[in-house]
Amino acid sequence: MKIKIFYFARLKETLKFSTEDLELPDDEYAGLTVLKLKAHLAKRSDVWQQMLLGKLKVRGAINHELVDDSAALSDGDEVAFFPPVTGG
Amino acid sequence: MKIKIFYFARLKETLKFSTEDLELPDDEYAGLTVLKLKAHLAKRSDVWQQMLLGKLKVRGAINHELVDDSAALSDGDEVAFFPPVTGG
Amino acid sequence: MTIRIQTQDFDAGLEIKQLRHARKDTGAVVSFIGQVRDINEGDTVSLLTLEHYPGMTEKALQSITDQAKSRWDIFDVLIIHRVGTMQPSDQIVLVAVISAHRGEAFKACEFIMDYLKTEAPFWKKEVTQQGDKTAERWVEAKITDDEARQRWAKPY
Amino acid sequence: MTIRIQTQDFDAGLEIKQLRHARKDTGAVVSFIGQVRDINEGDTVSLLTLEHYPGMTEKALQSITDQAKSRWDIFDVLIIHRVGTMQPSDQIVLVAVISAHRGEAFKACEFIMDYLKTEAPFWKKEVTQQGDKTAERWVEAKITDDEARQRWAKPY
Repeated sequence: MKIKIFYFARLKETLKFSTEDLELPDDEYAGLTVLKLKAHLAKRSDVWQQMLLGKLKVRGAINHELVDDSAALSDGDEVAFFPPVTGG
Repeated sequence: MKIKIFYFARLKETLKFSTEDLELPDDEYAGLTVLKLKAHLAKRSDVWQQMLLGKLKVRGAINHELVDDSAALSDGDEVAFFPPVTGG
Repeated sequence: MTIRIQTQDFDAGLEIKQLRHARKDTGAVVSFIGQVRDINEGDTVSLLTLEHYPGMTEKALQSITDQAKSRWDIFDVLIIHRVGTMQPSDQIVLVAVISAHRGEAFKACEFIMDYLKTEAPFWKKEVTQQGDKTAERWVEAKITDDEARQRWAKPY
Repeated sequence: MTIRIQTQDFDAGLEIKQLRHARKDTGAVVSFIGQVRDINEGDTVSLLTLEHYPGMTEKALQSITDQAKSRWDIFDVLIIHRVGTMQPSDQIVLVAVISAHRGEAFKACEFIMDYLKTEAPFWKKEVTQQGDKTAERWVEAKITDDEARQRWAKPY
């Protein structure tokens, strides 16, 4: 399964990543949810752990739609992680 | 007692009066209210009767403040009669 | 606080710009423009004439604005209301409110409009076209305007 | 319906004028302008930078506008939101709504702003002056914005 991930605002700045393409073995990552993806990424380092599963509120989007942690991911999806929005 | 009266919109147009100065004998018109003034003016003709005490809703003001029919008039007051407002 | 009654048109963009620049801590600007519709109660409207009660009009608008300022945390208010003869799409009224945050400005602006519609001494007369016939008529007050004003009387 | 995300400033007066002239039966124009405040949480703000998520931003604003159009009897909506770096008193956002009568336009405009504030992917970072010190910080989301949005979820 291939997905594209975007990071915005404080996440982008702290993780020093604005986007990445991620390939995950289909058998191991069947039924991948947003929460499971966060947990997978959090294993990279303490900073990733803090930013994705720490006390900072993180919102997720799949293909430009806001989703909950329980949302399921499909091959080719565009995923994004960011803090609560502050526009307007 | 001397008062000044203004008429606006449909009242002005129909009565053919935009303003008038009215002098009323103090003894006869002590405790004059807006309603009593309307009744006094209504005696002038059928048209005055219809416009001031007919089915048209008439609002009154004393010295630029909206008032009820029961409001009391004093010497020197500026009184106005007009239909419900329709600005904005 | 500025209240203007005038026959000439106004530049709403310029007025709003001047108002919002008055304070550097302004975060929100809510404005309402009322304009002449080309239709009313099913009939084509070609002209609208606005009459008012000079002296009382200014006082009524001042009182409405004072009430808004005492109820909501707003910085400033601008009201411009035209009188005289206007055509469809012409501007009739501008109410603009500035505040730190948007909630207060939205409420104050709508409150001022709802009160202006029911308490400020303006009257509209319109020229309508009904087929070949041209007719003049006074615009009737709407119950929905009284209801809109009533909402604000509730405890808040 | 027009949605624009841009770095350059805009002429709010001209935009509002074009919008209200689009239909001759427009009677009400309600607009909101959000601008950069020179103070936030007690600190002087000298610069504000807005970042967004291209692609999602437009879809989120489109969805918010569609919801407003399905809930209220409005003619048209214009949203302009700037991104990039701005100074105090600079315009950030314009939301303008036209309708026949004012109640619908007021509700729709405030609804759009309340949803934009909580669902459209924009993030603000500000440069503050604290005495001699210059600091950069991300603006925190406000609970009051979530509460403002929640009001619209009630049955209507």
